[in-house]
Amino acid sequence: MRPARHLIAAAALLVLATSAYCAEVAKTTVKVGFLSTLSGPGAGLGIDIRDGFNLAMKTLNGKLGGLPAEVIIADDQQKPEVAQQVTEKFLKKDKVDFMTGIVFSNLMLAVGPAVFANQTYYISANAGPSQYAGAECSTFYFNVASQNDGLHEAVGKYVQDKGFKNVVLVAPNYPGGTDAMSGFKRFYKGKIGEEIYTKLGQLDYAAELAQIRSLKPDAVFFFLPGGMGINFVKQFVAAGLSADTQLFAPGFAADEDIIKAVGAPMLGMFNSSNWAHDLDNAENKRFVADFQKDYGRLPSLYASLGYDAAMLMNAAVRDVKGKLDDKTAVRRALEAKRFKSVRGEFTFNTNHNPIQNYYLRVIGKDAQGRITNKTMGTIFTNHPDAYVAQCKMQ
Amino acid sequence: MTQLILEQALNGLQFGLMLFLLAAGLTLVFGIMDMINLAHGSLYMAGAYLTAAATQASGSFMVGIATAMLATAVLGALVEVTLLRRLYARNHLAQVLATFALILIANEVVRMIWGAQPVLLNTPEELAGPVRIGGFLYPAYRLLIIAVGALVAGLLYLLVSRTRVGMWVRAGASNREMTEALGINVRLLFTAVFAAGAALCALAGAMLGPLLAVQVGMGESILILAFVVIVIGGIGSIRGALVGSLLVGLVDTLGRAALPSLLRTFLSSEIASNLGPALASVLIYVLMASILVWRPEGLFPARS
Amino acid sequence: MSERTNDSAATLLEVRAVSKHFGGIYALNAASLAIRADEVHALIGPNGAGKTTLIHALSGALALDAGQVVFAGDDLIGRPMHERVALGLARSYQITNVFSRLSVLDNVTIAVQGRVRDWGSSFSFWKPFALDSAIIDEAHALLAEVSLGDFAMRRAAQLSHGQQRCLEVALALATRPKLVLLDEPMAGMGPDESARMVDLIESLRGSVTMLLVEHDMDAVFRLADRISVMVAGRVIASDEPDVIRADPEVRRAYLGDEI
Amino acid sequence: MGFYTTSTPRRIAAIALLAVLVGLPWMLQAIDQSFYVSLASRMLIFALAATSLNLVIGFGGMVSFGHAAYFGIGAYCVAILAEGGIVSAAYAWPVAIAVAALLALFIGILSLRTRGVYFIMITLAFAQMVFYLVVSLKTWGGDDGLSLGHRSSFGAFDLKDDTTFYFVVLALLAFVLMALDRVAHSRFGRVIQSIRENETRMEALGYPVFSYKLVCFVIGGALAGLAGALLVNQTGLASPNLLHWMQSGTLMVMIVIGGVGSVMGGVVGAVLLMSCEEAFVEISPHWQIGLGLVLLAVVLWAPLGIAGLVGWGRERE
Repeated sequence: MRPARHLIAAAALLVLATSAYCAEVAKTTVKVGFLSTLSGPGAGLGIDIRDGFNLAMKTLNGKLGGLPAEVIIADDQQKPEVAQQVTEKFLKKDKVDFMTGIVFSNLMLAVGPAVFANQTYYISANAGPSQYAGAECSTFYFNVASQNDGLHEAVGKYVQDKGFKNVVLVAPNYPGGTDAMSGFKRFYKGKIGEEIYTKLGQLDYAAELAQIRSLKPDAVFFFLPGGMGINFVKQFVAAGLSADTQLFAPGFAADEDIIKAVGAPMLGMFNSSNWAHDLDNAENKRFVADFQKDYGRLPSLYASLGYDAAMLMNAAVRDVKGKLDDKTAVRRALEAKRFKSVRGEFTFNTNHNPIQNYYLRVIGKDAQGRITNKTMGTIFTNHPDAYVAQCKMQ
Repeated sequence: MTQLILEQALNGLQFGLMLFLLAAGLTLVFGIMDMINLAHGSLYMAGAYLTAAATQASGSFMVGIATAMLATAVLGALVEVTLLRRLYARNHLAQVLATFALILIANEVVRMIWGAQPVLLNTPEELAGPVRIGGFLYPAYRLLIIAVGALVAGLLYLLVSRTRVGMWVRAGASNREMTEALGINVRLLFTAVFAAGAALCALAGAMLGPLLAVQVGMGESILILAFVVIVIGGIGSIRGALVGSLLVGLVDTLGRAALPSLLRTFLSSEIASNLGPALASVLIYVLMASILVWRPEGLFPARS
Repeated sequence: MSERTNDSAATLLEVRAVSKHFGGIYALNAASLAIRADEVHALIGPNGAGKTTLIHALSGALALDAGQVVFAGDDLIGRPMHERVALGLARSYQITNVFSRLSVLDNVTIAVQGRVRDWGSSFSFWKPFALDSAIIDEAHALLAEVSLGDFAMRRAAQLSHGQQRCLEVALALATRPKLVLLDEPMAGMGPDESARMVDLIESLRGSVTMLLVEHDMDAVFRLADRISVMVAGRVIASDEPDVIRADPEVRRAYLGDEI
Repeated sequence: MGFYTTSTPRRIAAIALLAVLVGLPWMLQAIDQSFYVSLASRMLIFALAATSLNLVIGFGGMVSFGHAAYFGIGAYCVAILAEGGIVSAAYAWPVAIAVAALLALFIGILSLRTRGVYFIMITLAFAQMVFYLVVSLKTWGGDDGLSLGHRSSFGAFDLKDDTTFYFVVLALLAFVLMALDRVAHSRFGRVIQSIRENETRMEALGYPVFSYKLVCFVIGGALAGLAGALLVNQTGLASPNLLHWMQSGTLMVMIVIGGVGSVMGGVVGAVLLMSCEEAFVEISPHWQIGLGLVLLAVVLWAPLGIAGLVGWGRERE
């Protein structure tokens, strides 16, 4: 045991020494730290990102930019402190080249400073907190998904355009929830019947639904991720509110995982998304088909984002020819984004958040009788986020 | 406005009665055996998962509930006989820790069998919609919960206050030695009470499963509430558990509904929307703390 | 201290018409009692007469519903137990109530240590107790006094029943009380052990006033300077042993043909 | 469970452990695993938190189920002060301790009126109140917690360096343990241990039991506040999960595994539990079953914890 350890230590020192001397030399393997929520009520989202990422790795034969890749997968349990501990391990022990996977913005904000300080590139496959799009933007942060407000803005725009006059907003009482409301309100200018804040993780909405009933709105916009959304929709329908009130949600509250859990009550619900499984492009068709073959279910937005994150890494490693220690080169390669996304074209803004289209989807039955999302049209074309002006990235 | 209050009151009643199903078993176990059982919530979780599994297998929600209640009662009796029995004579700290360990084990076992994601358990088709009562719509399923809860509460009250078994149970709660001296097989009584409590847990889990979510950890949040209920009501008292349940159910529901708008009348909208939910979620704990400060043994202490 | 005056001795404890009821049952029903300084005062009566309730009430473990209690000029009503102890009122328990998992010596040192007037409060966090030799010496002396000197290092739970009863009394004495309430000190003792307890109480006579609740009539009549008789929550008689023995009401209500 | 005493073997073992802990950073450096220095810091901080709870439960006999409140509030104090520009440990840490102590004073005054189960539940209720308040208040980051940009400044020491930080934590823990050992043998320590043994008898011996319990409770809260202040420096985040009741439960688990009422119990338990976590997570995602079973076994067969098993805790009965 002991001699072995000495041997390892010596070997490690040797590796360290060589890498210090030959900083510009191409790496032999690429290490990716994949940190996501894989257990607990929010697990469905993380699992989808992971499966999407893994599918991309499979498509790429386990290589990123032609180099063998090692993906270390870890669960953050949706707890900021766990996320931080794992991140510390990724950065200091495993010395990963990229990190990705985080679902929840609060976890992103908790680990971001350490990642950026360590000059490790973070490719966000979901979390897009306004801070990292605006004042606290970083050269090491690339958001392949969307800035958090994007989907809410899109719903707000659509609700405004459709002429709804009295809308009730429901979101959990946490920063992500208030951001959702302000995103919605940025484009919806009509009357807000009430802004209802619920406890994060709340599962019974009886009190809120009674309140909605008494307010008689013509539309309800809710942002309740994961299980919270499932329950809200079920109880909304059971309370008989769906007859007079139209439900709207951002795409991640009306995605395939939720549809699977709720079923028929979701029918007819409008939502916004920057991706849809029926988008008509070659990459997407291949992705959706492969995903269904491997996992036996329709991919969700999250899965597509995990897939794109891997593809972006692949492109960057390929473009710098494996010289990952040249941070500036890696940055330029990432910014150039030379790969075809499953959502069609998008580009990175100066704050490394995407400029992209947002689509309107409605939940209905497809040709095979499955309840699923159908793309109805485009709400925003090449839409940037609202915070880019605050980003002072050089 | 009256309609809103009425609907909220019904919601509070529904929540309170479900809490009572959990609290009833907990308070008796607590009162008779002087045993803190944190794993009570795990029985609730087990009940919900078993209902989901049995419903899926049989296609009938009723069969699912019956199976789950029976299976959970057996499970409860098994746990009582093999493990909890050894803890009665120990101090509260040991009981808290041992049953905390049971929570960890139960959660992990469920995760191994059913996975980390919530399991699907839907409301029976015919109850999924609303019914019209008076002038407004109310979810049919919630009405059913109220009916079942009220029925069980009534039966339990009759059982405890009118029957011989009930007399033993009450005697056991107020004075264990005396009960033993009367020649009652207290061990068997304990096991029976525990199994019955487990069955009630399963019923609560089965009824709430379709409404909330059948997921790992579902027992813990409601367990704390059940403890709040029995501490408010007075440990060992069925009447206390009922009063406490309804109190907690109503205060929680009405607080969440009314506090934010109430605060808005004398605070700025910004502060009110921030503070309202915060205060609403601590309301029941404030209730409990003030009751305990006022009456350190709860509203209806079973022991004098 | 040993000088005893028979008639006009100062009243140390004055209990005036105290009542306590549980639900509808009166455990104490306007009971009155006066205890003179330095006497051994026995309190007798049938089971359920309210003797232990009175002890609980005097020591502060139970709050009274009505009545007055004056101890050495201080009104005791509303005072918590520990303040009464500081005023010089200590008690022993009917059911042995010692620190069973501590050593016999630790039992007594912790009791001696509690005397704020001699050592100050125990809010002393840094100095090792082992350096408080005055307290430890006094504890040893007290153990010798109750014949437990040889058992100082035993765990209290390992003592015999009789020894535990002695330790119980020692704990009460360690507070250096003016008045000690002894709640059936001979409960459950064999004849030999009882005799030793009688000797112990006898040896304390004059150094401390004692209110003795006891069922052992031989011991009561041997030890008591005066006897009070309680029946159904009231004190029906309070006088010297000979008078009590002859009191027809007492005989009818309690003593019967025993004597 | 008699009074806690420190025997010579116990002292030797404690000194040996200290020596190992002092040498740890160099040992880790030798095998190129310096990453583990910060893990070790975290363990020592949790050891401090568990020790503070052990004072309350193990020595004072008050089974508090809300200790996470003081732990968490200490962390939040440092983070909130840092937001306001106060980053010096000389101010921030004492404030964290004082606020935690005040919270414990308030909760203690109200809770210590109750006994047994009611005490357990009322302390839990107060901790839940603090938890929900913190989660709901957006100014304190709500559910996201409040991050601490930089570690506190600490005179000439640079806490940003993991090894320096480790030594500061180690020094504080060592001091607290030594102090606890002294307190256990002081008059105060004997009083609270006697109250644990027989509260009514202590009252009947003239001790104002409530005051002693309250002081013990407040000291425990204050030390937990210090642990919280250190933890937020270690992780850089004041998370609401620090206030969650499961955190109170975990601290309890630590002292029960380590040894209730033993000065080293909290340290042994924290180090053991956290190392097991580190190790088990690698082995199986279902490692919590193992933890549950171990905990059950400890409660059933080794009620004095590991410290008791190796004769390092109080004497066995």
